[in-house]
Amino acid sequence: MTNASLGTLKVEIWRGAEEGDFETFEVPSQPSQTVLDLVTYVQRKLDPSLAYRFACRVGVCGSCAMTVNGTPRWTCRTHVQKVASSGRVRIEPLRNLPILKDLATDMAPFFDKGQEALGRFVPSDARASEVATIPPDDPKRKEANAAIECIGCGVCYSACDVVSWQPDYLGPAALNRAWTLVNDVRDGDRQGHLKAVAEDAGCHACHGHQNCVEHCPVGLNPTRSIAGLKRLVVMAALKGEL
Amino acid sequence: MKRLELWLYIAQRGSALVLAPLVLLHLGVILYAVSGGLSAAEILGRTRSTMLWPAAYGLFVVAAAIHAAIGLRVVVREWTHWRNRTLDFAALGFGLVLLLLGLRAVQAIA
Amino acid sequence: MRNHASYRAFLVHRLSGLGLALFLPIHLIVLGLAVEASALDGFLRWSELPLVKAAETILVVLLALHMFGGLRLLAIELLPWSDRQKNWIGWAAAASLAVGAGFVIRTFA
Amino acid sequence: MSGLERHQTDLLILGSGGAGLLAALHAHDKDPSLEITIAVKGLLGKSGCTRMVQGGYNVALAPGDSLQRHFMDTIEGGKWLNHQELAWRLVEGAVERIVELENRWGCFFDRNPDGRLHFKAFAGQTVDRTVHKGDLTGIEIINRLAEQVWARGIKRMEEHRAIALIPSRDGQRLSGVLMLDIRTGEFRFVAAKAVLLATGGGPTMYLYHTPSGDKSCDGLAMALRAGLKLRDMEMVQFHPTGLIAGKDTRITGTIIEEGLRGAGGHILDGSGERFMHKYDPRNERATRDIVSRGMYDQMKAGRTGPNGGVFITMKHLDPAMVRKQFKGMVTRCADVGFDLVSGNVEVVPTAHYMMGGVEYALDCRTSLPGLFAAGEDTGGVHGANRLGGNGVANSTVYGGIAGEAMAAFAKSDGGIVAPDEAAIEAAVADTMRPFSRKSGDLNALRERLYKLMWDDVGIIRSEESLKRGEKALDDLAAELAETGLPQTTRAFNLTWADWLSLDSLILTSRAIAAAALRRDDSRGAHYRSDFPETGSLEKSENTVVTLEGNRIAVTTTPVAFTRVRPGQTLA
Ligand SMILES: Cc1cc2nc3c(=O)[nH]c(=O)nc-3n(C[C@H](O)[C@H](O)[C@H](O)COP(=O)(O)OP(=O)(O)OC[C@H]3O[C@@H](n4cnc5c(N)ncnc54)[C@H](O)[C@@H]3O)c2cc1C
Ligand code: HEM
Ligand code: SF4
Ligand code: F3S
Ligand code: FES
Repeated sequence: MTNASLGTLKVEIWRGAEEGDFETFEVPSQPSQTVLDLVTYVQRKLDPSLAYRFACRVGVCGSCAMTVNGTPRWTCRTHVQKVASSGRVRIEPLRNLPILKDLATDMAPFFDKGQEALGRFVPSDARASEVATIPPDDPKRKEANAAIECIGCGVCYSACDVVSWQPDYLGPAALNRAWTLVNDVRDGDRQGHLKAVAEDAGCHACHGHQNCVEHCPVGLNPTRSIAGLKRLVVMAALKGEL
Repeated sequence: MKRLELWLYIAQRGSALVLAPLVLLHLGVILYAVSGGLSAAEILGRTRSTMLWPAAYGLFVVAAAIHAAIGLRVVVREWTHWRNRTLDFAALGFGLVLLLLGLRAVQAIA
Repeated sequence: MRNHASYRAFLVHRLSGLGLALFLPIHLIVLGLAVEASALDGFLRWSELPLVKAAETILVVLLALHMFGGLRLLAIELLPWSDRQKNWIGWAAAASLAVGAGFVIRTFA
Repeated sequence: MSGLERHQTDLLILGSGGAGLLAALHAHDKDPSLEITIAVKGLLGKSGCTRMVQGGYNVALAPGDSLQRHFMDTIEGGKWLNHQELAWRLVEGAVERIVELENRWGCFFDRNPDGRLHFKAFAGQTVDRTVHKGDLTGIEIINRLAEQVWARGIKRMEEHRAIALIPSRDGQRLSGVLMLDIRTGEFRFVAAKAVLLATGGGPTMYLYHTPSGDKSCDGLAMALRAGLKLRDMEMVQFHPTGLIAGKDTRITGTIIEEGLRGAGGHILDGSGERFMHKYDPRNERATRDIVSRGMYDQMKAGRTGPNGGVFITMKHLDPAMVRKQFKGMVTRCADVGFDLVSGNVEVVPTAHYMMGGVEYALDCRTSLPGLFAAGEDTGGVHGANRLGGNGVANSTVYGGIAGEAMAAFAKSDGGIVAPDEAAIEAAVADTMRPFSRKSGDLNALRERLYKLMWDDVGIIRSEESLKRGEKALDDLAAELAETGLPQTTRAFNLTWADWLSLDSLILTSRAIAAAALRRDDSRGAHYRSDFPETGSLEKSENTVVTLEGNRIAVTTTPVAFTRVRPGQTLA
């Protein structure tokens, strides 16, 4: 349903790579319109060469994050109404990641840091023929569960000033994942995860800004996870276990 | 040094824990001193009457030197482009200067 | 992006820390000079000047802000997570103000 | 072809859904010395539908469940069209795989209070057997698998689109795959000892559809062009409740959870009246296909909301219950401007899954030596209808099997063989074609495809509509071939990508229409208004589609009841 009476939006979009400029487009307003829809409209109807990324369009793949009026967001789940200020929307690629083209960034550094933080399960009993019995109200399980549903969108990584000030910093998402593993009773190398986040650009570099918490679209709390890691890492270091 | 950043972090948080009660104490002292309108001789008389005061201020100075040097180093690393070895030495230098100045002052009240 | 309490708390903490780090050496030099009681008296007299008093007040507030803010941070990092941590910012600010007010009342009254 | 970048790898895997990632991990396990490359249209682990799995994963592990029961549910759900050996391997493999996902890759599935796996109910099943992580099961599975792949030094070719399967010079086997590097717009030919087709099908040619935007039936189109047989292509599953909010929003088509109907949600026509009682005594709780057809019927009759759909509403239910039990759905709706708790949300049936696909063997070989297939690109496991929870089981079970088979194949039969250069050249020319044509309106073509598939080859079909559809598809194909693109950069050119997707979708749509015309009875997801009854189950046949020249050819083969015959049961 098109609704001409809703007027148009001025949409400023970053064009180019690291070097580039904003280009302004006029996009008709719709009652149901996400930021991703604005970008799609521009690519389909106004400038076919515009580059951006999305996949699921429902907030599970974490491909579509961009900076919208200065704030990193998942664009497929952000209604234009929520972000437009006096009919203007400014859309840029995520901060803290290399720009490939227009709105698409290279997310590899973000995932590389996940690995640096040993952000992967290390089996302790890979050949076991049964699934481990873990009561859901076990405190460790609860701790891990609270932090597990990360969609890897990079919004927190882009929102975190420490990442931009210390480019080596592992960042909120990688540390958050490490925290789930440290609390995973099935994991075979919990000490290994701690060691990984105790390296020079590890958990202790976080200053608790909480930009990550404020912006995580799925409501995770990386600050809490990082604080947990800091405690364990300090204890381990003082005990000489690292 | 292996895991230098982690140890600096630990030292900074550790020194902060030491500083907190001492700063409270110091705040109490200044409030008391300024409102009591004490003269220099009176203040010094009190501080010199027991070793507790110089000891407390000595600890304060040591902790503050560690804490502030590490703190400044982080700020400079994050807010400027200065982030190599020379910064480490500069921070160390800052800490030492702070320590020397502080010890001299403590000596004055001891 | 930075428009929220935790980030402002960080900024206050960092700027107060910087302020303290820059002021402390000066403070210590002055104190160190005061090996002689008379010099200290001079210092105390100098510190009676309103402008100096105001500056000192600011420093005391900075120290209080930095300390309470720092304690808040230490609590977040060392104690188990509490969802009330957001309120601590308010408490830290209030405590710092109280200290500042106390200082003002005592020095000027 | 000169000027073409050439690569070699031992195993090349197309797609990074459940099938692709497990294939890579199993192949690596089997032989860590192999060089494995995953090429994927989007980012690794961030594209495809496995990640979107909400409901969960069927596995016969619950107390009181058995392989036999899971198997029988699958066969009966599939209306006896399943390849029974494949279905059996699925239910068997699911048990292995779920344990492996937990213990080896670290997936974190929900537990009962006693600490054992939780199994939830899913439609069409006689036992609660669906393992899950909240209602975001797919994220958990794919995140865990992607981490492991990332850790293993498996090569990534992200944002690379597979364009064509290239045979060897003698045409006897597969040589490799022609890829388009989306970021640069350059072509690459990747030769491999074995290739896995795991691009995940995806019925995105319908006006309303659920799959992720990167899926466009490229795998099926490539398979057809490479001479492979596709079976049961008429079987396209529609999910009854997709959001509808106009054609200019990508929200349209995305799923509103099925559980809402289960929890007592009502479906209303445009004037606010319930209607499902006219179609089934279970009302809104009838099966997916029946609810979809009921809704479609109302829409045809014009009793619709402003966007042409009907409504789902929960407002007669306890708002606190709705908010709590459907938290994710409520916020998702709210984010995009709908009130699920106290409003009417406009919905339509939406194309969800393709039961049909490439014919393959139990070890995932296809008829083209060197080419393996797994996941939604394949046909056979599900028959005429897929049970909720069997989709991700299918991709992960067969992905793993394919990985091992490919590693073995690479060792025994595999070698890098020279490609048919003429085939590469032809594929490059086809792909570059739009740059040498006058730029045209791609959006109009896409909308025509969406509409014609929805109207004529959709939920309710007839000989008349299917013939109309076939004709329209042929016209569209011809028009697309003459529709060009503006002369802009080839790097990260999404509009070029749209053109290529349309090309794959039109070809696959032709296969669907042809198979649907051939099946003259109604069963499972396939409904013919001119043949509303289900034919003899005993005489069930599978349709088989191939591409001959530019013509779609359809044949049928009788279903082999290798384990159980209609009327019998194993459970
Ligand atoms: C919203 C939704 C919910 C679902 N819920 C469930 C559920 O609860 N339970 C269940 O069992 N099933 C569910 N399914 C079905 C299930 O997701 C799929 O059956 C299954 O995951 C398919 O896995 P796959 O590996 O074959 O393909 P996918 O996971 O779709 O992966 C395909 C991959 O191939 C890539 N690709 C595509 N084309 C190309 C190309 N040309 N070149 C290179 N790469 C390419 C894609 O980018 C992607 O990485 C759901 C599906 C959807 C859409
Ligand atoms: C009173 C007790 C004190 C406490 C509890 C305290 C606490 C802290 C903490 C926790 C930090 C780390 C902040 C971070 O990394 O984000 C910090 C930083 C810092 N502190 Fe203190 N501190 C105290 C006193 C002092 C004093 C007396 C000085 C000055 C001499 C000082 C100077 C600094 C500086 C410069 C920083 C760096 C700021 C930053 O990294 O943002 N602190 N303090
Ligand atoms: S923690 Fe949140 S913001 Fe960060 S990557 Fe994960 S989902 Fe995105
Ligand atoms: S924003 Fe960055 S500083 Fe820490 S609390 Fe979050 S990681
Ligand atoms: S497109 Fe997947 S999260 Fe937005």
